[in-house]
Amino acid sequence: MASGMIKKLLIANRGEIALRVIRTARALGIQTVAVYSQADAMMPHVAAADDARPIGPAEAAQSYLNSSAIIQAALAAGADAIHPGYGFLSENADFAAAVSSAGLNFIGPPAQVLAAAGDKVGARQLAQRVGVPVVPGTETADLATARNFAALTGYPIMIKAAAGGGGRGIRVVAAEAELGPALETAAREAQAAFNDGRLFLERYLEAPRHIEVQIVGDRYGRVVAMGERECSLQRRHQKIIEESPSAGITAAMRGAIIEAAVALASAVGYRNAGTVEFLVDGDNFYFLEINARLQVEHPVTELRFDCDLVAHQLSVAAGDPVREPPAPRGHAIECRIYAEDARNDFRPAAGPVLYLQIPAGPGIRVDTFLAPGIEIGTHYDGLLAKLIAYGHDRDEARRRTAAALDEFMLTGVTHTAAFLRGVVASERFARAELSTRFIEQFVRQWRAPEDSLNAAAVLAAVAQNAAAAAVSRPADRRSRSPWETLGSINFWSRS
Amino acid sequence: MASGMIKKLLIANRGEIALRVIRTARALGIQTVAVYSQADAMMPHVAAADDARPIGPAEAAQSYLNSSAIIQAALAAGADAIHPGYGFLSENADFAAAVSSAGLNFIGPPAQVLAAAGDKVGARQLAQRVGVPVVPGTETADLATARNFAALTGYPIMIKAAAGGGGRGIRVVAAEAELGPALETAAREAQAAFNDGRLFLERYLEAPRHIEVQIVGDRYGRVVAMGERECSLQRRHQKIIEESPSAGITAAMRGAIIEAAVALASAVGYRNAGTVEFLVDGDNFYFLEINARLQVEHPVTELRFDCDLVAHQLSVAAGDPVREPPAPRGHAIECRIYAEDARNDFRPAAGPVLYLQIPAGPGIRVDTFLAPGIEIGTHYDGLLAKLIAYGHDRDEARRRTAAALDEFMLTGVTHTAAFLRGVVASERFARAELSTRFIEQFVRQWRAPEDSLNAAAVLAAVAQNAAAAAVSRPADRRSRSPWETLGSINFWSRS
Amino acid sequence: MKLRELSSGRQFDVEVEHPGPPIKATLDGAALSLATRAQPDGATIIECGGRRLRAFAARRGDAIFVSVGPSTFTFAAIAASRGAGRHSLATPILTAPMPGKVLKIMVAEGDEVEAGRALITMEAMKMETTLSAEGPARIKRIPVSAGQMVDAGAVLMELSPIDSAKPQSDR
Amino acid sequence: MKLRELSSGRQFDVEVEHPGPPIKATLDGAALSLATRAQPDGATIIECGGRRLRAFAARRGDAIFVSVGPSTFTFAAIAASRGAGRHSLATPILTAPMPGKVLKIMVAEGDEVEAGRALITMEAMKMETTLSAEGPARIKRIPVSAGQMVDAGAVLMELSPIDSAKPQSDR
Repeated sequence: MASGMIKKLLIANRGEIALRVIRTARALGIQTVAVYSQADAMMPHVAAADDARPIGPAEAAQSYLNSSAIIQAALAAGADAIHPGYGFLSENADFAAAVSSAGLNFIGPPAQVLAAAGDKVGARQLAQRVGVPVVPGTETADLATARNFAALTGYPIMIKAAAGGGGRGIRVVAAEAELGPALETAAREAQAAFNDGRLFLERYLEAPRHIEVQIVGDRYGRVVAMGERECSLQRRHQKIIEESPSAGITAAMRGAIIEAAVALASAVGYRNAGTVEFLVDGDNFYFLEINARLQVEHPVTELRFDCDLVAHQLSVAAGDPVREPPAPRGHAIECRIYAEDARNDFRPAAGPVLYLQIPAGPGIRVDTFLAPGIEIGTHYDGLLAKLIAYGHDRDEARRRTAAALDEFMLTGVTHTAAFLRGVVASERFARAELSTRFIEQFVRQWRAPEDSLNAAAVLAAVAQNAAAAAVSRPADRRSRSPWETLGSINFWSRS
Repeated sequence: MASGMIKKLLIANRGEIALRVIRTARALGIQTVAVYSQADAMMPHVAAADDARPIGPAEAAQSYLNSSAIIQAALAAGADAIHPGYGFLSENADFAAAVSSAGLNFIGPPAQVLAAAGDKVGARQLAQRVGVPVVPGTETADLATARNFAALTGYPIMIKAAAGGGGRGIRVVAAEAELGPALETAAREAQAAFNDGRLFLERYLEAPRHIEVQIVGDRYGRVVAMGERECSLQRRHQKIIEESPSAGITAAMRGAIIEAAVALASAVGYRNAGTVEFLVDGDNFYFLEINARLQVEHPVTELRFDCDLVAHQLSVAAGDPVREPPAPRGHAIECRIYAEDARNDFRPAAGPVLYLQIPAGPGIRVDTFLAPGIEIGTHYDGLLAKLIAYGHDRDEARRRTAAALDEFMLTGVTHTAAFLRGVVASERFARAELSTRFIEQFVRQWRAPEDSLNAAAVLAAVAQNAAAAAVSRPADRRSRSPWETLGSINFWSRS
Repeated sequence: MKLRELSSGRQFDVEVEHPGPPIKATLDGAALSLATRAQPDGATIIECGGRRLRAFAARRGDAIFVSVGPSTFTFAAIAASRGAGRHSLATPILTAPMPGKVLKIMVAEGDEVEAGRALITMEAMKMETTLSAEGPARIKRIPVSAGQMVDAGAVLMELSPIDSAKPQSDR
Repeated sequence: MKLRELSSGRQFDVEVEHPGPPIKATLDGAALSLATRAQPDGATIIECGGRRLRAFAARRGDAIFVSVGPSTFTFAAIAASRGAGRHSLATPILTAPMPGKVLKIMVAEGDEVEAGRALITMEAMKMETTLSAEGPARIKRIPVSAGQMVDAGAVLMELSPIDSAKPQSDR
């Protein structure tokens, strides 16, 4: 792996994380190269970088998962390093190895660490060796083995992609009849998402908390921890609200979990930024997995520890030793706003960005790629924006989150901001009674505000009346301005 | 003065500070009432509040300086408190007294403290009594007295509005011949701005640093300091870049200045948030004045001390004791982006907001009222946006500031973002060689980037060609969308 | 006019008497006045449930997108001809619940299926969703094919309900 | 065409041969190619000085507003009739350097003034600016009055230069 000062960085990703990495690189005086699929040519990350290279068609498998196209783009652009972001190729050991072989600096752990961390079975064994408890489980895609495991631990059981992460490819199986079809679907999804169809089965904990530890390791064998994040609020086993610190664990458990995370990361020879995930069930905690990359929710740690984790990644990749973090301060909460319909089982949504208002104010940070006029499609993950609120305590962070969500507006794409507002404003969230079941329980009784729905119906009728003369949107993008063709309407005051 | 929990707050101000106060109030669950002049009916602060009341015509004297209209609006709206923001009536003792007489809570010091702090002569005498050094000076608007003072201290001398603040009404007189006209103009400006034509003369220090201390006092006589701010970068004696901490003073001087600030504030019986300003000249420091209000540059203190100064103001106004602040952390820099032409002596500018891009990213906070479609006029102060960058050290804050200024775009109004970018990226700023003369020296050698100017000329020609068919802007605001009438052009790619 | 809110499926009967401000309308028969205040960026401040909220409404194609603060709603006008007396389920139409890709079609035109039978699997953002028959039916038409990208609301299948009492083969 | 950049007063002679991308033009006689990439929000990414910068150009009235990154420029087309050979100062025109209010007019039509004589005081954002005669002149016309609000570029006075050698009264 190349080392030393990084001068030109290719970001092998898209969306908010591509912009976020570009911003740190720019502040550090590092040139940036964006890559983009055909579907993303008009996306802001392409415009924001110093250079931008097309890498293939819309399908991720042929673009953002296309190792050789990405490495070729890096070489053609004269980049000396590649930041993989999260998702896509970020935890792919073969990619990391190919990047290094091409003489480029991979901003992440070395290939062998990625392989070790990505091997769920091996990681579990390692955890057991260093004395960290794990949830009972086994690797298999075989129905008979799965039946035996389930018979031993009892239903429900969990099916996970062995190469997975980010909640994708996870299924809960409640009864034996579902086991066969679930294994089949999970294997197919795992193959599609990670190019690796291997599965892993685990005992299902009823209502655990999900707690994870941010770590950074350097090439000199030093690993530091930057506190924990509580990520219990999930839908489809994917986090949607995260915070730091966790309001639901004792100081003793926090200490034990952080100690376990550092022990594991050290044992695996971890380098660069990563996360060790745990489930907390009552007074017990269990190692879940190592996420060998920057996490979506890294900003809550940045705010508490007064650091820039992407800058840390670049620094340790360039050979600098990791520094002891300062004492944490305050409380940070992140809400992920997705292009989904919370009123319909979080179904994916898509559409044009017709109107946009991004919240701002003291303690508010919004990481997003949203911009007026872009189209949100369905090719990739539906994360639209991360609203991160910082406060001197949890209550201030929570109140700032709710007020900022009220400021968030995006018309044209169904999104989850109003639902998140409901969660954050709830008594149960205020009391920090969190578990991985919270969202599925909460969404059952959540309704869109009735007043807003009625007002919306009236505004829709006015818009429909006004639209008689409205210009329809042309098929090509050659209109003089995207705003002229929206058919948006105004309700003019007479003053 | 009324006391206890505040339920509904009227903000007697406009622009970014009105929005900033509304945001804190909202997070605290306090209802808000905006006021607006005829010129401001379409401004975002009017839309953001829970209630909005017109208070008069565009002229500030008849609207934002109209005490009785504002107090009537507060009573009519059922508000129980008034936040004055900065400028306008914020340091007006008569207004504070009238607010209290109307049974409303004034979010600021009591009238008698405002009067004492606002009396520059009295404040100087107080400083001398508590042993804080002051710049030699005298109160007068009389030419003969001024001549005598100047003869004693030597030219240049400074003329200030006795009731002034924020750099307004300050003149430097270099020679006796200028003294008469300068006194006349300064008195007229002081009368117009503060409704008080009294003047104050001071010895002029050649290249001092401007350092100020944030204080908060409660009704129980406790005053705490929240560090210092370096505000040396000024044009027309008005700050444009501020930072905390100051990189140019020793720990010993920092301690002495903070001690002096607390002693002065305590001696004057200070309550609520305020600032004690000093000039630092070599190894000496001199008391300048007390600003008995929230300062424009308060966010740099908020970021370092992990606090919300508006929340502190509301809390101490409601009768809570002030709390000891946490230890400060990191470094924060604020750049004020004005509607001014830095290439022409910072002449005020105006115009429509045709295109807008607000910077974002780790450590970046932007306080602004800018929104697409609004018109920037000349009735009020030309502050458009405050870009505040936080970093773990000065270097990170400075680099983030420069990168964020590169992201700032506003078309239609000449503004100072590119100039500020030049300052922040300069070697001299990086070395923190700051003084109140920095800007006037820097602007002499600063040029708009030649490449950008040439490209702009070409784009202007394309726009002019394309505008043959462009719709001109209608006189009224009844167009279907402001975007349809801008005559903006695109340069379409063929892909 | 009649509008359907796509997420809830709820129908609204709205007649606008005055486009405002304030907007005067009847909503499902009840008179309603909605205070509005236009903003320079095309949005509107409305007074709603005792609060002032920013709203924006825009039409694209047949969809009317409305935001009221952070809430989003999408409406479709119900054509007058199919309006009030819209017949129940003579020809039930299976539409795409989300934009995405048709992954697999498990039935063929002419098939008879029973309730709960999986008909079609869609994929969006790497998540699979399988749509099933709500009652016994015959597959009349399948205008899409596997691999095809479809918009939300696109017709995936037309079905004819069949008498559930009548015995039927699975395929 | 000829364009004047208002802040610097600098004139540019630009002929656009192809509106792009890339834009092909001559700038003050030199050929120039400007790579552009349209954005969905109406902006354009240009390659400029080795960097990629976001730019936006829009015309309102006679002003052409252009942003290139954080830099702002305002241009005015110079009418062809007054173009190349624009005569020096036969009728110098005093224009408002900023939008604001005319505070005080210190001269009257017909007055003869010497160089440096204060003519008019404007106020904008509480700051006063006094404009003075650059050379000896006679005041031909004053189309504004005290108290009036004016836009930047508005004509405040027309002056006829007079021979500085010739003796003259101050008023």
